[in-house]
Amino acid sequence: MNLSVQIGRLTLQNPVMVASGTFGYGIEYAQLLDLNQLGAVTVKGIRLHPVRGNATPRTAEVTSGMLNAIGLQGPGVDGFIRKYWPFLKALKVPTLINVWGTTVEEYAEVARRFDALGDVGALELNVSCPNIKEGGAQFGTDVKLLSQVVTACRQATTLPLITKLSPNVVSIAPYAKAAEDAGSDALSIMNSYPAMAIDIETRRPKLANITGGLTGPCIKPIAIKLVWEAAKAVKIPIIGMGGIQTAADAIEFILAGATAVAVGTANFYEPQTALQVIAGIREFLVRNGIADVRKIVGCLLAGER
Amino acid sequence: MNLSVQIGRLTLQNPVMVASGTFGYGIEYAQLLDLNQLGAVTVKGIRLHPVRGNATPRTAEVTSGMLNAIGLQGPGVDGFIRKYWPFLKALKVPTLINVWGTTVEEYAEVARRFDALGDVGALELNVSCPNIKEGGAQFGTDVKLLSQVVTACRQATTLPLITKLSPNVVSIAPYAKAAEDAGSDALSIMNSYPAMAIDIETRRPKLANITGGLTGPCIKPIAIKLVWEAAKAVKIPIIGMGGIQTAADAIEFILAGATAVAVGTANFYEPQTALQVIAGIREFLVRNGIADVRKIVGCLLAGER
Amino acid sequence: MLVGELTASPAPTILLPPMLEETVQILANDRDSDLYFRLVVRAPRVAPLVQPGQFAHVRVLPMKATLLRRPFSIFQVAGDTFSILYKAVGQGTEVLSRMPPGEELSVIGPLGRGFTVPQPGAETPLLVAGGYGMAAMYLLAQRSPQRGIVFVGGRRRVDILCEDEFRALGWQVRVATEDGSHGEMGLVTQPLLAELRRGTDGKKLFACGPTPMLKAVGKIADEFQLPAELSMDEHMCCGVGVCLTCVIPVKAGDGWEYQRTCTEGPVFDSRQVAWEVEK
Amino acid sequence: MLVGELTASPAPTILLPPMLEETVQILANDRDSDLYFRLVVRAPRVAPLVQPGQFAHVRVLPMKATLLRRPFSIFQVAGDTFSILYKAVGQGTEVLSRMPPGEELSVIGPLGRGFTVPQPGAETPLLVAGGYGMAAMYLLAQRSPQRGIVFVGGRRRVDILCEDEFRALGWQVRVATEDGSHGEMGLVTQPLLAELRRGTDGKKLFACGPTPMLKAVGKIADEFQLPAELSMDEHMCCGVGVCLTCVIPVKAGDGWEYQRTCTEGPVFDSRQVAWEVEK
Ligand SMILES: Cc1cc2nc3c(=O)[nH]c(=O)nc-3n(C[C@H](O)[C@H](O)[C@H](O)COP(=O)(O)OP(=O)(O)OC[C@H]3O[C@@H](n4cnc5c(N)ncnc54)[C@H](O)[C@@H]3O)c2cc1C
Ligand SMILES: Cc1cc2nc3c(=O)[nH]c(=O)nc-3n(C[C@H](O)[C@H](O)[C@H](O)COP(=O)(O)OP(=O)(O)OC[C@H]3O[C@@H](n4cnc5c(N)ncnc54)[C@H](O)[C@@H]3O)c2cc1C
Ligand SMILES: Cc1cc2nc3c(=O)[nH]c(=O)nc-3n(C[C@H](O)[C@H](O)[C@H](O)COP(=O)(O)O)c2cc1C
Ligand SMILES: Cc1cc2nc3c(=O)[nH]c(=O)nc-3n(C[C@H](O)[C@H](O)[C@H](O)COP(=O)(O)O)c2cc1C
Ligand code: FES
Ligand code: FES
Repeated sequence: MNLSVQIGRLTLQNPVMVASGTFGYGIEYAQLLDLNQLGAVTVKGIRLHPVRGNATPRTAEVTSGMLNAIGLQGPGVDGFIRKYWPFLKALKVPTLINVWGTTVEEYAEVARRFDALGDVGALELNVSCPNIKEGGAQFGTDVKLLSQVVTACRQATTLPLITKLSPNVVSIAPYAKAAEDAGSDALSIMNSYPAMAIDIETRRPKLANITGGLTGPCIKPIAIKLVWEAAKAVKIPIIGMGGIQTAADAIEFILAGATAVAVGTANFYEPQTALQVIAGIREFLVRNGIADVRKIVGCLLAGER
Repeated sequence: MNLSVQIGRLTLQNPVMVASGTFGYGIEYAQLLDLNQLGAVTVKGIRLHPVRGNATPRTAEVTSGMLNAIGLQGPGVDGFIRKYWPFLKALKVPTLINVWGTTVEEYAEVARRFDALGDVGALELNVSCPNIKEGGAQFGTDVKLLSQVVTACRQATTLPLITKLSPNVVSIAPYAKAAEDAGSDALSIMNSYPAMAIDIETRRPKLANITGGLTGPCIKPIAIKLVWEAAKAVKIPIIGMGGIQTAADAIEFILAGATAVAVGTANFYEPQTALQVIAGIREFLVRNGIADVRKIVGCLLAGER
Repeated sequence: MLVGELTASPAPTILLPPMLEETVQILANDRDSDLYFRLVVRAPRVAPLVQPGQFAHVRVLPMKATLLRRPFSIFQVAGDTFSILYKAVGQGTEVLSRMPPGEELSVIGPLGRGFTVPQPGAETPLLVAGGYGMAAMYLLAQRSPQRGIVFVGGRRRVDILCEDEFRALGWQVRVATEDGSHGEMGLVTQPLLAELRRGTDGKKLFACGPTPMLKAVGKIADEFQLPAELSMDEHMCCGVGVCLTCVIPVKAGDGWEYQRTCTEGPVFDSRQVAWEVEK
Repeated sequence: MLVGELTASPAPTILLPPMLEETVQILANDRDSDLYFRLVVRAPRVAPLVQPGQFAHVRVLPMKATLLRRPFSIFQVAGDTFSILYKAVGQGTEVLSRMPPGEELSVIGPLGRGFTVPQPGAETPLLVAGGYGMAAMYLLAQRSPQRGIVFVGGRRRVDILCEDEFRALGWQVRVATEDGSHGEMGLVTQPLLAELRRGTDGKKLFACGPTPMLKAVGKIADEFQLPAELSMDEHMCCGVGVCLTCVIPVKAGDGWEYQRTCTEGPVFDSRQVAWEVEK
């Protein structure tokens, strides 16, 4: 039984990783699950400098999901390397660094810094965070800016580059293609969807930031569609995410065209989710007599009734 | 206590209507609730000619929602007028006709036909159906086409015109503005969101049409945000919809900027929903000592902590 | 009931059978065999209206993230109660199977166009039922003044339901199971064909079960030029005709159109079903 | 426990208190008064690890469309069980209040940095508790070798919980209710101020309750120049430090930074809390 998959030149022992911003820097969950069983650990978004993040309340619970507007709080590159890198470096599984900036140059500079660090698994370029005023989604909803960010990072590093696309576009295909053409080795789809909730008693938005990103099982059907569409548009592998709770969810993404998947919001309520998903994928393959998970990537039977 | 609101020159006795495609032609629910208690009845989308609709399966259940790809099956203008109009005309509440076409001319022609009919409450221009190849969303994701459709219909009728916008855009404000500028009297926000689900055992899409529109409580936070954004961009009233199940949901839309709301998917599982929502809004107003529902439209307290 | 009665309209043109929404209490909910359960509810308003072949659209309230109602044929009616015979196949039916007596469900019903109940002197009814299709067939057998034969089929012995109850009504019962664990080994259409080869005069088919079985029965009816009424099984959202989910291709004029199994059906004249339309 | 122990890393630098996930069985879940309930669970792995002021992050499994865990202070520990004292305020706690003994919950715990348990000879603890804040205070009182005074406050008589249990531990109890239905009429800070005006020597404050109460206690600590530990109440998603939901502004260097109540807290030194930062 082969579960391993390839993301650019990076080999994952299995296709199940954890999504940026939902797993801290790995160490927080180290007592609750064996991190070395994961496909990869993706850390919370990092820019060059420390970031304080948005005012609170930063999250709200909604039907079958949640909103967040954390505002990419983080320790910056140096703080991350000092506080968290020794732990992550010692893991047997690769670490993916989720990178963001407010300018093309900052993205590239962060990429250069991690390139120099050595041992990093890959960089995931977050051009799709809906919760910050500068940077984030602005790069992910403009094909030209997206190309510039990816091109600049491509020049800054030989690390595998993963571009994390925004769902908030009319059609994802041109963005997927632009990232591929600019040298991205893979795509992550999807980030949270811009949304909002109101407390009717106080008449205030439930988030201090007013709007936030919607995640969790409620967005899965949107994510599946975006992965399917992007997979038709590009040749590079896709990491699918959005509402994964079970192995069945993950397999849905894989059939739609994802080479790997990431568990996000579900970590918060069930930290074992990623491990359960790995076990369930294995079971599904055994039950269907399939020896290699790569055999089902994109194997949706459509239009051939 | 005043619950009545104004949509263009049309007065609704209360702000709660039912959404197109989820209430047939009204008559089907006539035994289950008193239609004359509603703000308005909106009928399933109608084009000039009869439409057979998509192959089956046409729906799939997903977490806190559903997908549909009906493909706008319908009797066409003449069939509708013959079969359903006598019943609808006799109702005490206005009927909103949901209109679509595959060309700008067809939209205008349908508008003309209903203008000539008399007694129609308003026309809702559906430029946002994700489930048909020609027409539908293509008009709703292109500002120029959207303007053309609304302008043509505006010339064809003096009936109140409501433009039903697509959620599947980077920013809804320019579309809202374009509809307003072209003479739309109101906006409906939102239609279903493009999405997809896969049966992992058969490896087939759950819908014959492969993709469909996501509706139900899962999309509410997206809809609230779109209404809020559009309300900041235009002066015309907005009819908010997307996942409304309770009066609290409806009030969330109203605070975000909706003058009226529509109940959609919830009709399928609880046909009394719209009536419960009306009762709940009344209760909320009484509890808060507010004499007129219009007093809370758009009254979100944001940025004034 | 004429819907027109509900309004002041002088032009009521569409006839809709009477239906209503009722909150019903579970009186019993017991395992019948294997994954089959019998649910009895007190439904004083819906129960008296039921015709054979009609269904109830049930909201299983403890489901939270799964919102839609589930359709079930009405199996038996007694006084102010009705029952359904259901198989636990997915989320909704599994949650339902764990609900104890005393809990409540919301029901919309009775819905749909049922079977034509054979009148005294009319054709001899041959009922063909597969799996939970036996539920709809039972009420038809019970209400039919004409007795006939029931052909019941299933994968294994446990899929043969209420055989004794059919006999108790004075009906002949022919059983087939695919694994031969009960009755004849094979498909239910085998004993049916055997019966028809003995003669077809004055016989009429009624069927409810999985779609391949219905298709086979339709073909047999064609071959033997017999009338047949088929209860079609399609996924449903609203159950009352508004959503257009549950459609099947039905012959119309020179061509075909999609009709709603919840409203024009679930029972269709087999000659009307346009099986040849590929999806 | 050093997380470094879990890996081969030679550079373990971050100390995390021991925590684990456990499926626990409900032993009792009874109404205490009004909307307050006491839940006792068998949690042989979590219970022995608990320190006063820590919390359990509870997944109420019957909630389906509401996914997140709910944090509750640990109220009592006895053998392999622990209990929480909770108020039914919303969806999660209401569903929880209807769960009978025998059903299961998933718990992650114990979580967070608790109170500094007063050591013999150290300051006299003055505990200030509002509403369900009494839960965390009780475990602190029980574990404290030094006895002191508990100030408990609430809106009405029914909001005063476990008063007798504090007395049974040998603590003095001063009660205040806003409507005067029990103890002094007014806010809990009144009897506290009265006590402090009598003298502040060797006293230390510990508080858990609604944020306005914590803020008031912090201000009093400032005025009287007393040390105070406050257990902060913020909405939480993960409970373990990854999501950055639960942050409060905490003084750092010349300015302030957001720290996590689930990890750096919930208990903070009142001098560290940057109340003045406007949200
Ligand atoms: C007119 C009619 C009469 C029926 N009578 C009976 C009966 O008497 N006894 C019985 O056991 N079952 C009957 N069924 C089938 C029954 O509705 C499904 O088994 C049930 O809906 C499955 O729900 P679930 O949540 O357990 O399954 P899931 O697979 O979780 O359901 C997912 C979705 O698919 C729909 N669905 C799944 N299977 C079917 C199916 N076979 N037909 C229609 N919709 C389906 C569900 O309603 C739901 O919307 C009938 C169906 C129809 C249309
Ligand atoms: C460290 C800590 C200790 C706590 N200890 C106790 C205790 O011992 N007893 C007790 O009754 N309550 C305690 N609470 C509060 C308790 O967590 C909330 O009352 C509970 O989460 C409400 O959930 P709900 O689903 O009933 O309410 P809902 O309003 O439906 O919850 C919606 C969301 O808001 C969150 N939320 C709502 N109120 C609070 C709140 N006051 N604090 C944090 N999150 C909230 C919920 O967790 C959920 O994510 C504690 C909170 C924290 C942070
Ligand atoms: C609290 C929170 C914080 C997040 N932070 C980041 C981030 O820093 N960078 C990023 O690219 N995505 C971030 N995301 C998005 C997730 O990585 C993921 O794309 C999204 O949550 C969809 O997956 P899910 O539905 O499984 O959660 C965050 C999501 C949540 C819920
Ligand atoms: C089965 C179905 C059919 C629909 N048909 C139409 C339609 O014909 N025209 C239209 O403008 N919107 C149609 N809609 C969209 C709804 O009117 C509404 O915008 C959407 O469902 C969001 O509201 P909800 O989440 O409350 O259902 C349809 C929705 C559903 C579920
Ligand atoms: S189920 Fe809605 S039309 Fe039949
Ligand atoms: S609750 Fe997630 S960081 Fe504190």
